[in-house]
Amino acid sequence: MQQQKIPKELFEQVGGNTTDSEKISRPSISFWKDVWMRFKKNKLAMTGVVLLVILAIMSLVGPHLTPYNYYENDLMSANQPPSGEHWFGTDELGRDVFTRIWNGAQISLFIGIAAALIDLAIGVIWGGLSGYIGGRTDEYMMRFADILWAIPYLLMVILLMVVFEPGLGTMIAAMTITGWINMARIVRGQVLQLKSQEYVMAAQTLGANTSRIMAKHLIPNTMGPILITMTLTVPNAIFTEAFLSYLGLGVPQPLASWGTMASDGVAALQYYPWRLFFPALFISLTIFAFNVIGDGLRDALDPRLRK
Amino acid sequence: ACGGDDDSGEEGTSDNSGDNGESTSDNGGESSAEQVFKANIASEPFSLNPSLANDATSSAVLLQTFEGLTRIGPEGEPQEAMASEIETSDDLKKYTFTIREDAKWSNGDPVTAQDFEYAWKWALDPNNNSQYAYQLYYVKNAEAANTGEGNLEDVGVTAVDEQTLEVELENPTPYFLELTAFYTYFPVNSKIAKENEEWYADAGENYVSNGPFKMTEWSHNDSITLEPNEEYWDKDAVKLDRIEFAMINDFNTELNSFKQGEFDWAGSPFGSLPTEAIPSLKEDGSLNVEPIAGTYWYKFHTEKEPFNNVNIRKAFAYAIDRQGIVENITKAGQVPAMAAVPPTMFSDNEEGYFDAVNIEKAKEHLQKGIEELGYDSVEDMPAVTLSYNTSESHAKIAQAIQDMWKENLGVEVELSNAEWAVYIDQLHQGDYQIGRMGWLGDFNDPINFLELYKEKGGNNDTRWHSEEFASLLEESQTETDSEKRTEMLKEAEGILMDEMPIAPIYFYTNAWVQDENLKDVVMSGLGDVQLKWAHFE
Amino acid sequence: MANNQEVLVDIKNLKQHFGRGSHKVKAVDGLNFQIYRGETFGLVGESGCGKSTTGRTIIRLYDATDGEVLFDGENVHGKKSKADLKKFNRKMQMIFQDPYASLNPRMTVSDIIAEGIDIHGLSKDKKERKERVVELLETVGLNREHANRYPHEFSGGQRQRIGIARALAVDPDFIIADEPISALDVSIQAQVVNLLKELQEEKNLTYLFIAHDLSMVKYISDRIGVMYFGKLVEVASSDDLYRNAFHPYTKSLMSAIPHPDPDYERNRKRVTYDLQEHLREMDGEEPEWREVSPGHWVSCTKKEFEAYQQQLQTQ
Amino acid sequence: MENILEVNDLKVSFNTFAGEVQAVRGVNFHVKKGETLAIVGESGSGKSVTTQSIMRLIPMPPGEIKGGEILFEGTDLVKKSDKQMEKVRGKDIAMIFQDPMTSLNPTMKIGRQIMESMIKHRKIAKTDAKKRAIELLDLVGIPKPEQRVDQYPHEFSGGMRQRAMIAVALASDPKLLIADEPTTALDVTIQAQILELLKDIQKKTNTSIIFITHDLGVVANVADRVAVMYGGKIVETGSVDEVFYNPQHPYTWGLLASMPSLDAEEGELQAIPGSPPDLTNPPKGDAFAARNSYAMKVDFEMEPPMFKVSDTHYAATWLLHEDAPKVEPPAVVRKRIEHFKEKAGER
Amino acid sequence: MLKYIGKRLLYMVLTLWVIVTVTFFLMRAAPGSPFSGEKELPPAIQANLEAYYGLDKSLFMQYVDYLISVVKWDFGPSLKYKGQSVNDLISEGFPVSFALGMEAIFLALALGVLLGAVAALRHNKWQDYTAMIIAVLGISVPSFIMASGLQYVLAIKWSVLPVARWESFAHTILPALALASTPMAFIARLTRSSMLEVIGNDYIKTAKSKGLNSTEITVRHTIRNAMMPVVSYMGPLISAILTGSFVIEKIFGIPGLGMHFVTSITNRDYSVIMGVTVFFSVLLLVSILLVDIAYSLIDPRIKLADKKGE
Ligand SMILES: Nc1ncnc2c1ncn2[C@@H]1O[C@H](COP(=O)(O)OP(=O)(O)OP(=O)(O)O)[C@@H](O)[C@H]1O
Ligand SMILES: Nc1ncnc2c1ncn2[C@@H]1O[C@H](COP(=O)(O)OP(=O)(O)OP(=O)(O)O)[C@@H](O)[C@H]1O
Ligand SMILES: [Mg+2]
Ligand SMILES: [Mg+2]
Repeated sequence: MQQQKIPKELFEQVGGNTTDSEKISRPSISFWKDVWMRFKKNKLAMTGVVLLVILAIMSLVGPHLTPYNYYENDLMSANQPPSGEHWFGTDELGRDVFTRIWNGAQISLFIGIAAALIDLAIGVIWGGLSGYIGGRTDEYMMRFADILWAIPYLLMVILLMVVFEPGLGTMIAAMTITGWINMARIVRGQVLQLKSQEYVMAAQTLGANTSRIMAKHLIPNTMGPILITMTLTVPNAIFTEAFLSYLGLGVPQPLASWGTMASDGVAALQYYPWRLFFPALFISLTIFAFNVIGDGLRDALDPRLRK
Repeated sequence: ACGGDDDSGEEGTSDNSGDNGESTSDNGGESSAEQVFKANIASEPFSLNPSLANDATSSAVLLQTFEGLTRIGPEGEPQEAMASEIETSDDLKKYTFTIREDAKWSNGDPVTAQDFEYAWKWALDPNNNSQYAYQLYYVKNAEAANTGEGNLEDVGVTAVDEQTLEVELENPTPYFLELTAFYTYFPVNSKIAKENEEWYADAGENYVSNGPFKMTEWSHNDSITLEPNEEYWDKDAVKLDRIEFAMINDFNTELNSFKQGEFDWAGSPFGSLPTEAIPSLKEDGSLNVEPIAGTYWYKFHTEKEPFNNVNIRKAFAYAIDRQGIVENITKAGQVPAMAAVPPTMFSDNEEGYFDAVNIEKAKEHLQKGIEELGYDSVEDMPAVTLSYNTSESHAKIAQAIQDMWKENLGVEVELSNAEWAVYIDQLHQGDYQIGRMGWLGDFNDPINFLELYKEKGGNNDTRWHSEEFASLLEESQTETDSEKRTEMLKEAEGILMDEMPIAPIYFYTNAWVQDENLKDVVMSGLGDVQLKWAHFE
Repeated sequence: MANNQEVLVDIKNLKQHFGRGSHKVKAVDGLNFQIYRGETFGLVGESGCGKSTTGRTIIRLYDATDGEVLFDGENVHGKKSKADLKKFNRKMQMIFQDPYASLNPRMTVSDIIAEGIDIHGLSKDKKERKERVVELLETVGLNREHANRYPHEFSGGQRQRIGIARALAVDPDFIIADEPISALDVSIQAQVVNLLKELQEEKNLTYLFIAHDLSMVKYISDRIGVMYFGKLVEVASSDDLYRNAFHPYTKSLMSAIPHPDPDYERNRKRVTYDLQEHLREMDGEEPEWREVSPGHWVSCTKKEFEAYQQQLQTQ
Repeated sequence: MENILEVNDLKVSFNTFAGEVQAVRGVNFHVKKGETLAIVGESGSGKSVTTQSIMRLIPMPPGEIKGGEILFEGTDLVKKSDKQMEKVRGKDIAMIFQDPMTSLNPTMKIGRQIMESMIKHRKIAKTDAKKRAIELLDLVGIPKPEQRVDQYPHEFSGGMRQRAMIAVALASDPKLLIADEPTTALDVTIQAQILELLKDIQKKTNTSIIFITHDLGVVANVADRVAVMYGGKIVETGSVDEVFYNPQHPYTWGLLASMPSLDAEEGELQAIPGSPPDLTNPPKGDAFAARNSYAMKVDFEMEPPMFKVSDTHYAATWLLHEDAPKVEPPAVVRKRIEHFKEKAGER
Repeated sequence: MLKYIGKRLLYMVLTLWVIVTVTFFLMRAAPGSPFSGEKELPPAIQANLEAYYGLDKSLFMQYVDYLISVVKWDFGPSLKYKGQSVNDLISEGFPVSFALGMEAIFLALALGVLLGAVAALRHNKWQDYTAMIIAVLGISVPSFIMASGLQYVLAIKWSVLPVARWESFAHTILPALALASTPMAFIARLTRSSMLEVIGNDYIKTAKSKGLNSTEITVRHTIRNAMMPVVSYMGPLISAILTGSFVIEKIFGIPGLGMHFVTSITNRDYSVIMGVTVFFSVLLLVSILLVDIAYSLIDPRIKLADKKGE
């Protein structure tokens, strides 16, 4: 045994000291603050946020960066490829695609986000309640969703168009009719699995009511699929807008939106590819941003997955 | 027929045309050996019973499989077909047709006068729900019989014997012989049809026809195959070994398939060409364009402010740059329309009644109209909405015109589009201000275009009415002198263009690309195609 | 401790069966016992004999197949309004056997512990809530630094303590503790048990204490029930049970208690219980619930009953 | 006897937002062929982390083996690739996890979970594997095993899951079995049965066992040697007799003192005062110092080395330093030990 | 289980009835008629047509007739396609859509799960990012653009596959790919996300401790537990894909059922609308029932008939 030289006086008995645990502890962080901290560290996710912010800013600034506007025709310079004059080329009426992209961004980003949020709210609550309460309630709620899903959508849209004035509100209503159903189904499936977990039972024995169990236990543990589904909702909304506009229910021509620009552009794919490329690119970029943000959030929301 | 229920379908002349010459010659080589004609008819025909058919797709098939008393020949004139002789009474109200002796159905049965009588009366029988029965109204008592007011027995068509068919008309109808080439006038094998009510539902034993081709296969929603009819009286003239019609309702796909050699024809009238493709097709010289009897126009609701004022209507009509539209938007060689009746019928209508665009005049009229209506300025005018049925090409034209009105007149116009059935309903209800519509001639006579605006209400959604116009048309019905009659109609058209309940935009064309080796395809002024003589070199 | 013999929980012919047909498991099959206010009732028995199920049925996590549970005279399984349920949930609490599964992986420890406080509005403000959480953490031998961590960052024993703290947070009257200390080291076991006892004295708490560590059960319980295959076989005060175990299963349990004495362990003799043999001995007679001595009940046949009394006398 | 496992200066940390949790701070021990090493210690002291590190099963990230070596039959497991580890896991070393509910796949039948490693490592046919699974379930005392093999974990009681977990680990006949609190949820009769089973297997196949438990009775029963852990370190190690009859570290004393006794009615249980050290910020010196009533100044300054008590018995406490004042274990502990001796005399 | 299925079938009938009722009245409330064109038919003809198809009866009587025809599973003749019955349209179109749909579903599931699993196992590595890019493309490019793009590149530019039509297996590849791309991408994302969730569970550690390699762990332990959201999504997806997609059928000239869902409405072809709606609904309800049954097969803890948290 190696014997170090240790001053004798150190061997004076002093006894334990159990009261010094009164150290200042870190301020308590709530789950969400914690999530944010973790999210911030995710470079890719932050790239997504920055990208979205840039897109949002450009949707306001972009249209003013050119001498053109979104509606004015110039039939003589229709279908021009991208050039110094028209950065993203022109469309079949000679309108500047760059300008229209950013005007379209206003509508498409708004629609995408608004529809996603509405679907999220309805879908999560509906699916969550249905799965959690179960039994007959579940049956009624899910069959209701089935009914909406089965009634021909086009028919509903046609009637909506007849009954309401076309416009943003009607359009969002039209999207919402069936938009939330996917979300509800997926959330319900997750909740069915989660509700038999012991921590849910534990909360029940503490007297937690349904809304608390949903908010604190079920939804946070379903966040992964919820976020993924939301990122699907966004492009869906963007293209549903195009479909509705095409049917006369959406934004009136000549207002631009990415969805309509892309849909129009498909026909020109072989001849004037830029008319499809740019709207498709920005839709993809947006979805990319949502996806990385979703992934980042997902990771941030899972405390077990720390880097 | 009316123009425009589907996206860019039958009236799709609005868009399209063109081809890639290189690949055409490629596949041409192969096909010429084969004598197989392949084309796309876009969609399932509504019915291949000529008495029930009511659409262009059905027509494209029926024209190959059936034959009427006459047939529109390569020169565009009706020539004898099932009828070997045609006698006309002096008052032009009675026709006697002699059915050719060697006329046979594809199953070998002789084609008889009774088959015609049967078919026409069957179509007119209200119980049979033929939506195109009105095409037969020129025959005496036909309308009454069809609407249930008269009797089928009284209809002026009689099979005197197997070979002789007598037809009496309501009015002298100078274009009647053309009509007999139209599918509603085709015969039906009465023996078969009586035995089997649904004889026309599928290809097979029961489906017999009397034209150059017979249908050997009908795969619903997918394809139709025709083969030469061995029993056809003029079978030596038929060169093709087979016709294959596909049903692809996407015109990019159609053109792509053509480029890959899978079709020998792409574009009108069977299918349609995608507008975006036309410039390149034009450039490589493969695009064919043929004017047809059809007009694309905007209707004004003449009872609603501000279009109850003729000057406002004129202002809007004159401010449209038609040249710009046909050159840059529709692109398929369409002709700017400054008249209602297509030049295929009134050849001087290429010039029309006003300028293709005249901003000065438009502004003048606008000013005048505003004053007449008592507005202070343009801004004071009620909001104007331009309606059209959902379709990309309509949308483009509407946007362009919206921009022109804004530029040229300073009027802000809103656009509103609706699905076809809804749109048609709105128009009929008068729930519109300016509405898009088009008209494709059913037969080669100006009356077909003009009579649309004869009566207030009904088909005339503009709610416009002119006694003078109506009586001119009325008189023309009984006029036997064709020159005088033409003059009357011309005069009527003049009234229409002066009052301007409609603003014509352009005249339709057929635009297509085809295998270079394909020859002798006959296209009529109406735009129909007959493949009887077609062959590959 | 159980001097005032007021019944708090009365369990009558409680049955809980799982599955159907051939897969039917009679997890609890006709339980009858009372728990008095202020006492600790220990429940021991073979693993899988239905202890947890009993606890969970009492607290209404399962709907009983048959029988009833009276809590303070009220039927737990009867229909209840939301408010009643909430009140009831505050009075009765459960510590779960499986510590990890019963903790939400997405909640911080402080949120888990404070959940009951939040639900029942037991703290005025954030500061008080936090103080209470820290207090609870320290009571169960964790430190305040742990408050912001997540369940997966803890060791098994630490997780179990989080569960205990959560149950204590709402100041219940009655706690069902399902093996609350099995994963703790002895020192912390002692700490927790001391705490439970202290609380009991202070607040007149009642416990249903399910455990395997018989020395601890004996230490903490006033009375002990021994379960075997869904049924109670013996109930007695804890001292009584340790001194005079009658039922052969209880005896085998007693003989199997390990001692922290290596030498003793090396020489230990274990009595095993063989159900089949016991059944043979019973000779087809259905055992009945009989009071061998005051407060000491055994499920036995008449013959056995007499033998047990004999045995008592000879002591 | 040769060492099957040798752990040298193992250091394991977890990186959390709160900082680095030094869960294991330099652990040394060895296990010989055919022997049972019991690890006891404070809850949270790093027992599970140490043993899971041996199998390289701590989640990385956030976990990290910061240093040290784990020599299994002479080769260092720390340096092995994941692929190589797969060959060791289940075949040479098997593990019974502490939390039986979450450690069993909820959607897989118990039987299949037991069969898996047999099929994988011993290439047994499915039907035979199933027979063996039923046999194992029977061995661990689960009634009606033929029926139970086809049930899912949630249909098992806590103790039954734990036994299923044991069956899973035994299925592959490992050379080293790591049992992390394998009997906590078992009643004493079954526990005794399991312990006998383990000893039996050990006798037959010369398996080595690392046995983590809090139940000192169980330690006394199964262990050949004992290691006592505190605050991420081993503070005392020796043969069971040495540790039970001649404990040296104050923490060991505390442990022995905390136990309730069946024989005597006592007042309050003796708990060790204070709370365990925060491993994000381990104290300087002896981690136990703050709770040690015999603590000396040096305990707060310097980490004690392992002092040798006998060839097999070591303890890390400055009390064993020659300069330290001689202290006696607390009265309770002495009394207990005497009591043991008395009883031994009786036998 | 049987009892549960029985109960569900009862609910299905009820649901179907509601769908039929709502669709019927919505359809009749929509402006336009099957016989409308620019040139209005003479009123007598219109009346005749309506009488022929029973459209002159009171709406309620038509509805009753309709219910009877649904029960008899005979939807009558198409109002637009003369001489063809709705049953014919369905029995001709469905096999085609079914074949294409199965191919697409297989592609979507197989590729989606594979991609998702790889991404999860290589979380935050290049494989993960690649899968993410593919998924973003798949999700943000809808099937009609995908179809045109694939057609352009593979059929026109490279001429490796036929442009359109429904003839041989080669003809099915492009439409199936286009149809599968979005579901595939979504399934990949869902799989990845829930696999990550599952990988964090202790029992994966147990599986590792048995010496299983990562493929074995994924296949036996992870995937099954991660399939819940995918299965939830499959229910409506299956019914939608098997009954055909309008745009894909249009672009590739496929004689499937999908076109009828759109054209019947634009044509106001009442009997076809009702026929395809009923057909779709039955398929939907059945696939949703299958999904619910699949839930309890995947996770034995799920008992559907139960109430709150048992
Ligand atoms: N994933 C993790 N992240 C952060 N800290 C962790 C993690 N896992 C374990 N720890 C910490 O490591 C320390 C040792 O844990 P370990 O599980 O080894 O304890 P133990 O000795 O097994 O205790 P018990 O007897 O309670 O099971 C604990 O303080 C725990 O908080
Ligand atoms: N959800 C369930 N489905 C089916 N059987 C179950 C279920 N829960 C418990 N069981 C069965 O009920 C019996 C009693 O289980 P319980 O959990 O009450 O036992 P326990 O006494 O708590 O055992 P342990 O001490 O091992 O925890 C066991 O046979 C178990 O298999
Ligand atoms: Mg239990
Ligand atoms: Mg542990």
